[in-house]
Amino acid sequence: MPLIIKDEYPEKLFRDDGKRLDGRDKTELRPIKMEVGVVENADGSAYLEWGNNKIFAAVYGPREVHPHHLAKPDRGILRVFYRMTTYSVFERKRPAPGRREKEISMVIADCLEPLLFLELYPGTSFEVFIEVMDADGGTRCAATTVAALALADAGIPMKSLVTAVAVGKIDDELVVDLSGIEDKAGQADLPCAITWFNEELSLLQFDGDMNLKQMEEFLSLAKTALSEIYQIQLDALKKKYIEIQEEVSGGNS
Amino acid sequence: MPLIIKDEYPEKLFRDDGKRLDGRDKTELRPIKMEVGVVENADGSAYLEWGNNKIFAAVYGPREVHPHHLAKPDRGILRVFYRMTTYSVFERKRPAPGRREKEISMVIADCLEPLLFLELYPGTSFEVFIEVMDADGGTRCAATTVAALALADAGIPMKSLVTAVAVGKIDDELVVDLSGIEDKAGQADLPCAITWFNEELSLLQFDGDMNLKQMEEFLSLAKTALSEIYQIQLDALKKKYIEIQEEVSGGNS
Amino acid sequence: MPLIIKDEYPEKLFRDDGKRLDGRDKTELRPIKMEVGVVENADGSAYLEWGNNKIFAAVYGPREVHPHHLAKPDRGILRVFYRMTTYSVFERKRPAPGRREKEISMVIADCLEPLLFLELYPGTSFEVFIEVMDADGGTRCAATTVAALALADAGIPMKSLVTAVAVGKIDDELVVDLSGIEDKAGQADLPCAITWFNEELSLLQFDGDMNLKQMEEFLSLAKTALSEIYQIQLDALKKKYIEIQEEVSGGNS
Amino acid sequence: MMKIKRVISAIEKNYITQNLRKEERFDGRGLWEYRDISIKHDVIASAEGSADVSLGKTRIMTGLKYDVGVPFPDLPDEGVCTVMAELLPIASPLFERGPPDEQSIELARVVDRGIRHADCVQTKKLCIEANKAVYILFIDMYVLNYAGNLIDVGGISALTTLISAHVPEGKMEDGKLVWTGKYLDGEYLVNEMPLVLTYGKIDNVIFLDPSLPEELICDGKISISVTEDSITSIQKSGTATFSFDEINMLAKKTMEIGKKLRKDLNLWQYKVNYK
Amino acid sequence: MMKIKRVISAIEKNYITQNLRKEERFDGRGLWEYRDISIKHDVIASAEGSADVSLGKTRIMTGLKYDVGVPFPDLPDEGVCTVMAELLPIASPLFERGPPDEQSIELARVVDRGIRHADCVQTKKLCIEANKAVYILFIDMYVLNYAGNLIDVGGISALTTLISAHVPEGKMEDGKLVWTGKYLDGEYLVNEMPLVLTYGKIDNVIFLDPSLPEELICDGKISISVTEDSITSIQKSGTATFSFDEINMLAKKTMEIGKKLRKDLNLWQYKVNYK
Amino acid sequence: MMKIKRVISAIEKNYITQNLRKEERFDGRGLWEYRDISIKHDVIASAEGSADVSLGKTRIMTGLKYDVGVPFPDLPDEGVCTVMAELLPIASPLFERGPPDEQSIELARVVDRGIRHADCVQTKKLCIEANKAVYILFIDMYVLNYAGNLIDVGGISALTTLISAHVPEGKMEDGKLVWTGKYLDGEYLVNEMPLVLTYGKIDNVIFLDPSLPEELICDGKISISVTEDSITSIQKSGTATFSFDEINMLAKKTMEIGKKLRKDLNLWQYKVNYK
Repeated sequence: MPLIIKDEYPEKLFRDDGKRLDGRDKTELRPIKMEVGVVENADGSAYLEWGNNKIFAAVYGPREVHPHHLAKPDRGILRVFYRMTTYSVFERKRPAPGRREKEISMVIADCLEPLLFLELYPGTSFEVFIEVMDADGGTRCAATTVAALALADAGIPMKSLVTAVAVGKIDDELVVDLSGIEDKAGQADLPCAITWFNEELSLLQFDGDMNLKQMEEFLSLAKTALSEIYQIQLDALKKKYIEIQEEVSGGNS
Repeated sequence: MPLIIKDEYPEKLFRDDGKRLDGRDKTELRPIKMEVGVVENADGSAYLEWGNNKIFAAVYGPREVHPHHLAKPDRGILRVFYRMTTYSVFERKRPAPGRREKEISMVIADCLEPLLFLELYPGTSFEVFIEVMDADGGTRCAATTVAALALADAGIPMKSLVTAVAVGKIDDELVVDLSGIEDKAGQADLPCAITWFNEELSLLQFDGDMNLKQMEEFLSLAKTALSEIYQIQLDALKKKYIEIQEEVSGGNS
Repeated sequence: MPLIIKDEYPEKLFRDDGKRLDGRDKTELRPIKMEVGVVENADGSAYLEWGNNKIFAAVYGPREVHPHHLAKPDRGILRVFYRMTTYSVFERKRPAPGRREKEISMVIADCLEPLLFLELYPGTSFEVFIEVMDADGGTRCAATTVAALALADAGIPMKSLVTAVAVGKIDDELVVDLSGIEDKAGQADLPCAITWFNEELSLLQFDGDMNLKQMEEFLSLAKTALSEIYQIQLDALKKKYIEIQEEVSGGNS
Repeated sequence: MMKIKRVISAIEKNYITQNLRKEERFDGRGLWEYRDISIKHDVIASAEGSADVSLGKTRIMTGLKYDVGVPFPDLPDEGVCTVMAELLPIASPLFERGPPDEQSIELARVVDRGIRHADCVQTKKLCIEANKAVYILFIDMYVLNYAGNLIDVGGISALTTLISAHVPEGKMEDGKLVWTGKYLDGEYLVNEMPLVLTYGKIDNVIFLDPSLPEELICDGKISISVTEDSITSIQKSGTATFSFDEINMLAKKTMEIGKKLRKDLNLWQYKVNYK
Repeated sequence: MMKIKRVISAIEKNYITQNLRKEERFDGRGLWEYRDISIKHDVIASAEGSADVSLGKTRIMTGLKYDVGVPFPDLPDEGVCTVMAELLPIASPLFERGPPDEQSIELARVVDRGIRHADCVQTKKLCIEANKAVYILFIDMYVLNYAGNLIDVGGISALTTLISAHVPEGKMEDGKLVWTGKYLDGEYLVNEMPLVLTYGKIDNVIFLDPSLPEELICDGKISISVTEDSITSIQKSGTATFSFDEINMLAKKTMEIGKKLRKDLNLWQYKVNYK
Repeated sequence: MMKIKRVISAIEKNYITQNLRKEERFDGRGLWEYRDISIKHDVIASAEGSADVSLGKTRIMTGLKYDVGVPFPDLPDEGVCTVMAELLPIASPLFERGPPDEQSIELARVVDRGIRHADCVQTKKLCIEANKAVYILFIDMYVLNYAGNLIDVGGISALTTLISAHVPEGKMEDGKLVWTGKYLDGEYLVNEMPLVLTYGKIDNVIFLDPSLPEELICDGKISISVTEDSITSIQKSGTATFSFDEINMLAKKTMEIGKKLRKDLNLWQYKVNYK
């Protein structure tokens, strides 16, 4: 019983005016909104809208490890569970977590682990749950970005935040922040993440075709975009502290 | 590879003489037979025939809990496993336990637990295994009824027995003890169970359509039927004690 | 999506010259090669080619038991895992281990266990992993034979080796060492294994049709073939010791 | 509000229970009072209908997807509407070993039965061509924060999702499915408006809309689905037992409160006009 | 009779073994003697054939269901008969962690091979129309009480189920399956009458029909299926080894005892005349 | 060579790391040097292509099987080529609890992406008739001994298997598939020759072809797939981070080493002429 309306791709990914299909310039990001403290029960949480992506992240920990045999005597462990709702994509996703979700969970864990001081939490675990409610390209980068915010919201000591974005090639042009349709119909996709404490790449994947010169260009485009997104992350954290402060002063006035 | 003889339903569920298809009056139960002590290896067991339903129940416990992490330090646990054989229904059931079997297991556990003094058995478990060998409507009620007998046969202290029956609506008439065909072709189904120590309902489900007046009628029909079935349960228990006594006196004579 | 080239069987399994399709006489074995010490990481290992069968066996142990609850306080346990690659058979096998692989694992374990002194290794386990890379009839016998070699290569004390072979009936004639095609198109198949320390049968299966006289003939044919194969096993072990000795003397000279 | 990080202590349990006996609830509500309800609709771009519903701090986000399939031979002109629920581990520290499977099955089942038996979605309207093609609707509920009484939130969430639906309309032409460019909307799909109301019971006290602490210590619950005129589904769970009188009383109360709630929520406002 | 609530103690083990060396069994039987067999047939209304068979305290209830399917391309005119077994947790306290999967697989496999290789069910008779439609028969065995030697009970139970069969007769008309109103019965379906006999071995003593305590302590077992004239299947299990002479002796014994048992049981009496 | 029976000790770890800082490796190799590679082809009679490849003590045996199926509706003239990997428990004592699933998924995925994105297997050549029948190729890798750097061995192994292919050629005649008696060989199937090179990183030292001890202690790895002219795939794993300069340097090095390796291996020599 396959879906019958096809997910068709346009022949061209640039409009006649040189803009991308959603009106953006080549190096322009989609609209991004972030907010922390959105899940009442969690130790830390964050919500992100990035284009049509809508993603929740929640952190629980440090807490006891289940099952016990996963605990490490000399350090804490970090576990990341990236999942998508069945209705987050064009064709209904099966409810059971697929290979792709497990792979992305691992990739995000590799990005978050360098940020933490796990050696300070022997025998415990941190769990980061990420749920993509609506997906529109670049979810692994968006999920990494919002997960870092949720960790910060939980008040867990961190070396820095991590920020991620995908650059890519569409109709032979290098562009920043691929949308869903650009990701599927494009020629190349390079998601990457930067850990700000050492300004190095903790996520780097590529599928497509590029020579050495193009690769340098890709990385340079990514660097600029990552700085922009980082600012939005910082603003979301600040906003929470301002709100808390206002609440506190409000209570005193 | 679907079954090709269809499980067809008749258009009318009453005969011209006003009787139901199997010759019963509206408030008449199907023939019911119960027997205890039928499984040699079990701590307690019972067998029931109710119309074409044929059901075994066996109890093991109190015993050590497997897996250990399910054990509770301050009380015993009760676990109920309701299952059907592949050949108990018209279209061969898959061998693996389905959702429906898990749901009914939970429902029956909720009916049996109020009867027991689980706080007297910390760290242990009681397992009730129920196997429907042949099914013909009302198996959840029949299974609850026979499971209570198996517990009693095991000599486990109980506040009282529990008894269950389904009432329902067929061809706009309220009737007692729906048969398989009445259950499928009927308009409404209300299975319920009574715990005799407080004469309250421990099982109550409904699917269909009824107004408040009909609901009172339903419950009143059920109450009468439950008393009748209770008597058959008590007789089955008595019969065993009489047999034991005869054996003992036989041995003495 | 079924394979479309059919695995067709010939009508006759003997050629006009009275030889079998692969040119063998009735009591002739296929070419057999064995070698020990082929898997670097294992405690013991062996490789066998038997006709087109290609099989690796590796032994790990005695070592700690995982999961712990399988450990026995008074003796070691032996676990055998027989598996086939997806490409070892005509129609691609599914990657997950099937019933047949579990069954053969049990059969081989029953052949190997009488050889060992498991009571000397309380609380530990021996694992024998067998992987059929290419299959051509008689894999359970070939796997048993090569597994015994791997155990010997691991230096584990053994009462003796075990050797296995299948005899069978094709075109109404009794023959030794059925090939893949003879196994599938033949009339009867009798795999058996001998433990040399008591010269008794530790594996015996049969499917087909035979009277008592034929059965005696089958067993007599098997006995002769088993002795031949045993010699090849012993040669493989000797070869390793000669090589070690040469290495040692080479080092000294 | 109390933040539930562990199973309720004996002291809290006593406190809640004793207050209930005095017909007082720890969060100040009356016995027959709901927590605040907030509803957002059509929140998911990828879904053909969606809702984000909160009841107090309990929050469920639900989406609708569809597929087109061949109907069952014995129901050649009826589509199918299925309900699934998932308790996200995001939603509670109680779910650390993985959210309880039984609870999500119960949530899906009770919401599904409420919809199914109340003639809410008319499955004959999901037929594109008899024997050939029907719609399969998937209503998938995800619990984002768990603070008690998932079932009633789930019911409103599923209903709002259906009302906000915009499913592409197909028809068969020469044995092939083609899309008309129009959409099936909530008005077309939804007939009855069943609401499900859940009560908890602790000792002999019964109360509407159990919050999480109440749910964790209660002996049992009962969920009753009602349309404007009828009771369409009942589901008792847990080890509590209910007297015959209590059942009759609850049925009556559910009809009353349901009528008022249906009016207050005014779910038809969430209909989406698409294209 | 001894009630088995735990694994046999060392003392019991010695007692049983020492008696066996004197050719005596703890339940008074001779080495080549079966426990009492009782058979009821056609006991399940929902099944198209069934049997309730006990051997001593071991009891198996078996039912037959059917389906109609497209045959395998390489066997266009042959139906299929499959055997499944389940050891119900009802049947023994030994199964508290769930009944042993391997044992139920072995039970199904040995019974299946006994039937399959003895030309018992003639699969060509299960053809409705070549390349189009064949019967699939499911013979499903459920162990209700476990007191040793499941295989021999399973064999008799499967055979009785087949003999009691009443499967609706279908034929193809204009490419559609229609039912003639008649039934295929056991006489039509069953050709050979294979019986499977199982022996245990402890040290050097071999004996028929192991009871549960004997089974729990034995080194191994061997099951031999025989028809009137032939051995059709052999399955050795466990770590016992058998000498070549022992195998020849057991084959001979099985032919003899099988002949007598087939006559005593007289399974054809369980044929059902339906309609 | 060091036999890895346990996780590396702290002493060994220090030893390896300190030497690496001096650009020395414990097995005597330079930082950008591979271990010895040995290749055997067409080793499995049952497979339609196969390879047995070793890199040092790491050994993978790979086979190709095919199936014929109906193409995806949106890619009506393209076949499919899938890659699977299994780390056999034979291959390492580290796999005693069952081989790590994640590692085999990663191996399959990275090798698959190397092949897929480099236009290596031209999926349009796997079409028998558009909309009707296409080949599905299964490339299944089995790790026989695990001594580090599975990915690079897997890449060579998959490529050699494809080059050694001999898949029966089919064509459609009157809507039926018939076999021409000819075979599709590696020359027909394989276009580009992508190689994947994997680097480890410990502290600030990067090195090619991590051996097992290096792999067990390294902070992370990066695998880069290259054809003669392009980078076609990158995959970073582990918690190591790489500076922008390091990435540019590695890309350049991979192009160079890849060119030389492609020439040295000369994989076309493993083409099989069948019939």
